[in-house]
Amino acid sequence: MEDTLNNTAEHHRDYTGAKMGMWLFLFTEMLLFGGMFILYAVYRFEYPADFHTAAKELDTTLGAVNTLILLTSSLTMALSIAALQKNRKRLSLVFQVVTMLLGAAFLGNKYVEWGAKIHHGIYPNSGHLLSLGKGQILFYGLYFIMTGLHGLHVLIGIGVFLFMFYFTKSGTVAEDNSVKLENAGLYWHLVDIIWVFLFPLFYLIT
Amino acid sequence: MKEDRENRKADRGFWIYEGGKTGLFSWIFTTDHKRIGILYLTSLAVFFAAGVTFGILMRLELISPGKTIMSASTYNSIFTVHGVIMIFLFIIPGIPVSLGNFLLPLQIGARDVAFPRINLLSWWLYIAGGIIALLSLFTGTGPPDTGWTFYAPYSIRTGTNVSLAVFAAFVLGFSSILTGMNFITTIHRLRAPGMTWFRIPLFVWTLYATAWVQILATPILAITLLLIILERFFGMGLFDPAKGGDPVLYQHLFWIYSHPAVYIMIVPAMGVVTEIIPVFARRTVFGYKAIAFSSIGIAAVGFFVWGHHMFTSGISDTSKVIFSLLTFLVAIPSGIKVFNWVASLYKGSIKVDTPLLYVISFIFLFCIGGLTGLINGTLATNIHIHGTHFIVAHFHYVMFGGTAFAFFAGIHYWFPKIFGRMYSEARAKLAWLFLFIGFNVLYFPMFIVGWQGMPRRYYDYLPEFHNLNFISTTGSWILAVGLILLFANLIRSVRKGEIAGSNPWKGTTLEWTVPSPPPVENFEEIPTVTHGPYKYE
Amino acid sequence: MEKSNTGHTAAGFKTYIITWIALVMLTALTIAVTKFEFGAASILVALAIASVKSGLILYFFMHLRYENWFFKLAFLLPILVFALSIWFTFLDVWYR
Amino acid sequence: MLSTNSTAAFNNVFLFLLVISVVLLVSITFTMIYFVFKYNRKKNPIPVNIESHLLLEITWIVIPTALVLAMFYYGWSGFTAMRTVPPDAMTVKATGRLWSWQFEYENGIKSGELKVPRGKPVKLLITSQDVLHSLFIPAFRIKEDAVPGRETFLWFLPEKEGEYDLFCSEYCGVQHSSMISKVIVTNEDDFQAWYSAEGRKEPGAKADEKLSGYALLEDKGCLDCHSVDGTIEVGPSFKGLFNRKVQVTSSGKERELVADETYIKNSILHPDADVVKGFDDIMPSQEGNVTNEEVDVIIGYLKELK
Ligand code: HEA
Ligand code: HEA
Ligand code: HEC
Ligand code: CUA
Ligand SMILES: [Cu+2]
Repeated sequence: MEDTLNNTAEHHRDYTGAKMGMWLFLFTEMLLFGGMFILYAVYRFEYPADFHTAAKELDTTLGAVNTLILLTSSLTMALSIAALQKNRKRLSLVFQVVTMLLGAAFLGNKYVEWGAKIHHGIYPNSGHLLSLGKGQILFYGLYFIMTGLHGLHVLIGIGVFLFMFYFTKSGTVAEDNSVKLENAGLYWHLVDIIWVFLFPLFYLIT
Repeated sequence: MKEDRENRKADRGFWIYEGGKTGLFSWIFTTDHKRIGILYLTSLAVFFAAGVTFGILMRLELISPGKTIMSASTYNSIFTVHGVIMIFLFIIPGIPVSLGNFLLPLQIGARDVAFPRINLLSWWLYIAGGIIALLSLFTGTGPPDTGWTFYAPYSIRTGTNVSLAVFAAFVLGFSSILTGMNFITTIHRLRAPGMTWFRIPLFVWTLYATAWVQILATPILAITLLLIILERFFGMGLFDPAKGGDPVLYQHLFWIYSHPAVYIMIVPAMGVVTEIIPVFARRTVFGYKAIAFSSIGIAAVGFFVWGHHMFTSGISDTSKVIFSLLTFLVAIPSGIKVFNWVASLYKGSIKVDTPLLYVISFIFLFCIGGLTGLINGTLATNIHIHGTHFIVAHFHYVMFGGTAFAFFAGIHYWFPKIFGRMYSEARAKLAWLFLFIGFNVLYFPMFIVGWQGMPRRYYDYLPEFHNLNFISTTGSWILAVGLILLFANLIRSVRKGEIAGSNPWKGTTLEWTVPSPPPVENFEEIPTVTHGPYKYE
Repeated sequence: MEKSNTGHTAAGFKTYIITWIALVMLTALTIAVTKFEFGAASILVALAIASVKSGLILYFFMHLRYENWFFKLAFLLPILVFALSIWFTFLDVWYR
Repeated sequence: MLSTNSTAAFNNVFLFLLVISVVLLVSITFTMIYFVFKYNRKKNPIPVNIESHLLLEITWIVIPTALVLAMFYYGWSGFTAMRTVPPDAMTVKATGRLWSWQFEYENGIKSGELKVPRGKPVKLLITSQDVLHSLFIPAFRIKEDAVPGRETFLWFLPEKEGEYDLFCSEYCGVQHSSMISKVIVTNEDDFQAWYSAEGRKEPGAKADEKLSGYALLEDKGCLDCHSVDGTIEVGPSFKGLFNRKVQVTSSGKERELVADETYIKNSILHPDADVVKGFDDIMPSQEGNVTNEEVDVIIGYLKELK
């Protein structure tokens, strides 16, 4: 039997509850991308050859660098929580800043990558793309939507960290009250996990 | 009674407490679950009124073949907007956000939900979604005309204002997700001491099952609708056959959400029914555990039957067979509930007040809707009746005859708790009579006319379908009378009804232990629970 | 796990760094593996590696290992729903 | 006699389900109402609390399970028959388009109505040129969607002569409810007479008796959306179109054009290139539906239509 919170306690300090809410929200995020993965799976099944050709066009190096960036940012995120819980506020703040910077670097990289594609005339509904064959249209359609949606999540994550930075500084988030930061961390890690799947599916599988 | 009258000036509970804000702001910025429940209740009523008005207009158009009162494109927009409002703004949020919000903390012995501010946010998103939906009617290129299903590629090609309507549904989806998240956490974390899983009222069980469906199914709809918008703006091609996309895949994604959604609609309604029966039969409910688990069962199996909406859409025959088989499995937990309800009347001491009257008609109408659902789910018969008015009849029986009737039952049942006053019993029964008769006159002929082959979403029809359509339209007027009576009675009783006292029905769940209307933080002292919810000795 | 109730899940820096090293190595592995042609199996290999990676993230970075049964069990639900949805969709796609 | 084999298959299954449903519904309702009266508070003031009864619970799990499995099985076997096409079936291609049906026979004849001989199985290969439609013949109890880019099928064995309605049952836009046609079942001889007469006409037809412009417009389904008398329907009217100034949107930019021959030809073959102001871009491309030669005939006709 799980322990329910006794109501007479101050219930705004219900950490387990707060985390539970966050996890439930993450479930919806997983399924949000899940819907896209269903599409990806079906179209890949229907047009294996086109997916093969199209995937070759993506820059594996850029993708790999971005994977490293995001994994590292996940590390710094986790470290910032650990630091806070060890009551090393300054260190925690440093890690938070690094996390944000890595997130920004990820987005910068994406910008370069998308820019290159668009420069080559590959963007939704472009004349060049339409001439490429149906599977490739779908591949790039999925590519833009999925990486775009993922990028949006990274951007939101950075926004959330700005708040966390402020909260940590002002002491709202502190050693004995770190659940906000932990929840922000959970979100960031999930965004990372999604990328862990996007990376092989778009860049590696040839 | 006399004593009650003396108490007229008694505490008006959460109605007068303003929480540091005044007037309107004390409502629209409240975090009190009861006030939020009331906010939802009123907004639902507004959208419901809009939806039924569109319904009656459609019936008027269909009273005879050919053009009667509107053009074909107006008709197409009207059934779309009717469907969108009814589904996304009325019946999916429906019972959980209004009665659920109000009662969940009360029934489990908590002071509020786990995340009161998110609860408010969820209402704001709901209102935003509603406003966007209404905007889609009056701006841009005119109201959407795709049907509530937004099937591609038509929804991508049509020039009407589909994007905005779809966006509205997207926003409403988030509202729904937040509510689900909130409820699950509340039920896990905030149960009163001693309130074990098998001591929570069965309404809470249904809210729990529903919340999981909301969390796990809604995101799929969100992404699908987002794709429609992107498709319209950027021509991504994911559902456009000319670019390799597969319109059937759109249908898969749509129904992966929208079938489970029908259980978001009905399961809480079943919970309301389960609360009411023992109270009016003055006996414990029959088969508590079976009813509790059947809610979970319906929710779980309901995830994997979506293909039954697509039997004629060109999916593989193999998957049709499997989806059909799974569809039938839902009948078993539904049956468990029905049989347990009937058994809960056995050897009771029954008084047929309005709530029970609605409950009994719920069981009757839901059985018709459910059993015809099985006819839909049968492969050989679905092929013929798919896309006809038979389906229209089926879903009005389950949604209106089922969910909405249970909603009415619940509103009557908890009315004294929410408002502290009693409605007029005689008028309520009269309204019920009109509703029940009107309902059947309106929708039953649709089964026949659908069986004869009249397709749905038809602005015009062949003369051979005239008689039944005429009868059906007549029914809509009787129904309208019933609805107006119902709402008039309730609205009047909010101010003029007799003071009800804290427990007029002799209910045994926790909400009846607090004053009516309940005070701000519900319980002066959190109760300790020592037994199951329906204990009559 | 009384600790999780107070928000203190005191994992050391070391655990995290080791996890990170494992993740980087797995990334290298998945890139290296694409050089070999596994044919149809290559997608499975890639997904398997990705699953291991996300497992690590979940278990260590996201503290799933400290959480109570609810979190561990509930986490399976979205995965189950997703897996079955894709499976049922493919019952159509495969046999079309 | 029923009109087709599938009618019989449907009716049997339907009847089976109906009987089960009615029996269940009546017994549930009756029991419920009986309890309400029998255990009314006036007569029965003291209730008896019965928490549960295992045997009863098991009964109403097992019996319904058996029933629904029977229903499923019966429906499945009926369905299998509906999906197993006899090898000697005559194939007809059915194409849905906004908002009419076109049936194409093996010898190349095209028709807006589905003419079939009695007693011979027919297989319909169904597709769509634009959005989803659904081919529905109520009397035969069959229906299948027309999906652009895909081919779906139906089959039936007509057993009774007569005319039957054919509907579109998947919502497809403004004129969805008038996308109606007919199935005409005749005896073998009449059918053969029509089939070979039309068939014979076909090869020579191109050379001598061409369809006139108006007949072409009708045949190709243009008149589903355009009128020749100036009334504006879904698309602009053809009346006075030639040499009229038209406001169009071409890839996002508005401009004014004169409806000359090139413009009209382009409008027919690539309608999305210049979309007339005030109308939706819903006209399907007619490439493949009309030949260049036919376009010329149409334009010739439009020139005259003042
Ligand atoms: C509240 C909403 C609600 C509910 C609860 C249901 C419940 C069910 N529905 Fe319905 N349905 C809709 C809302 C709902 N539906 C809507 C909105 C549509 C149309 C969407 C659109 O296209 O616009 C639809 C369409 C729809 C279709 C698609 C039709 C088509 O377009 O071709 C099918 C097909 O299988 C179906 C089946 C079922 C079944 C099997 C149930 C089952 O859950 C019913 C179970 C209940 C019972 C069976 C009765 C009680 C049980 C007993 C008395 C036990 C004994 C029974 C036996 C032994 C048989 N529904
Ligand atoms: C909860 C869901 C719900 C409810 C309650 C209703 C209620 C009604 N619906 Fe519903 N209907 C749907 C959900 C619902 N509908 C859906 C999802 C569709 C599918 C859409 C699509 O195809 O995309 C549909 C489609 C649909 C059609 C098919 C259209 C077609 O395919 O061509 C028809 C046709 O008759 C119809 C009629 C009605 C009528 C007459 C009512 C009546 O109940 C209305 C009765 C009217 C009144 C009683 C009005 C008078 C009263 C007042 C104005 C006072 C109210 C005051 C207050 C509330 C304060 N509806
Ligand atoms: C589904 C409805 C539909 C069908 C079928 C259809 N059209 Fe159109 N047509 C339209 C609409 C809508 C427009 C205006 C928007 C546009 O230009 O695309 C249009 C525009 C045109 C124009 C340009 C008219 C002008 O005023 O500039 C011509 C010419 C035309 N159609 C010819 C035809 C011919 C010939 C056929 C049949 C072979 C046909 N159409 C079939 C809907 C249709
Ligand atoms: Cu074609 Cu409806
Ligand atoms: Cu369904």
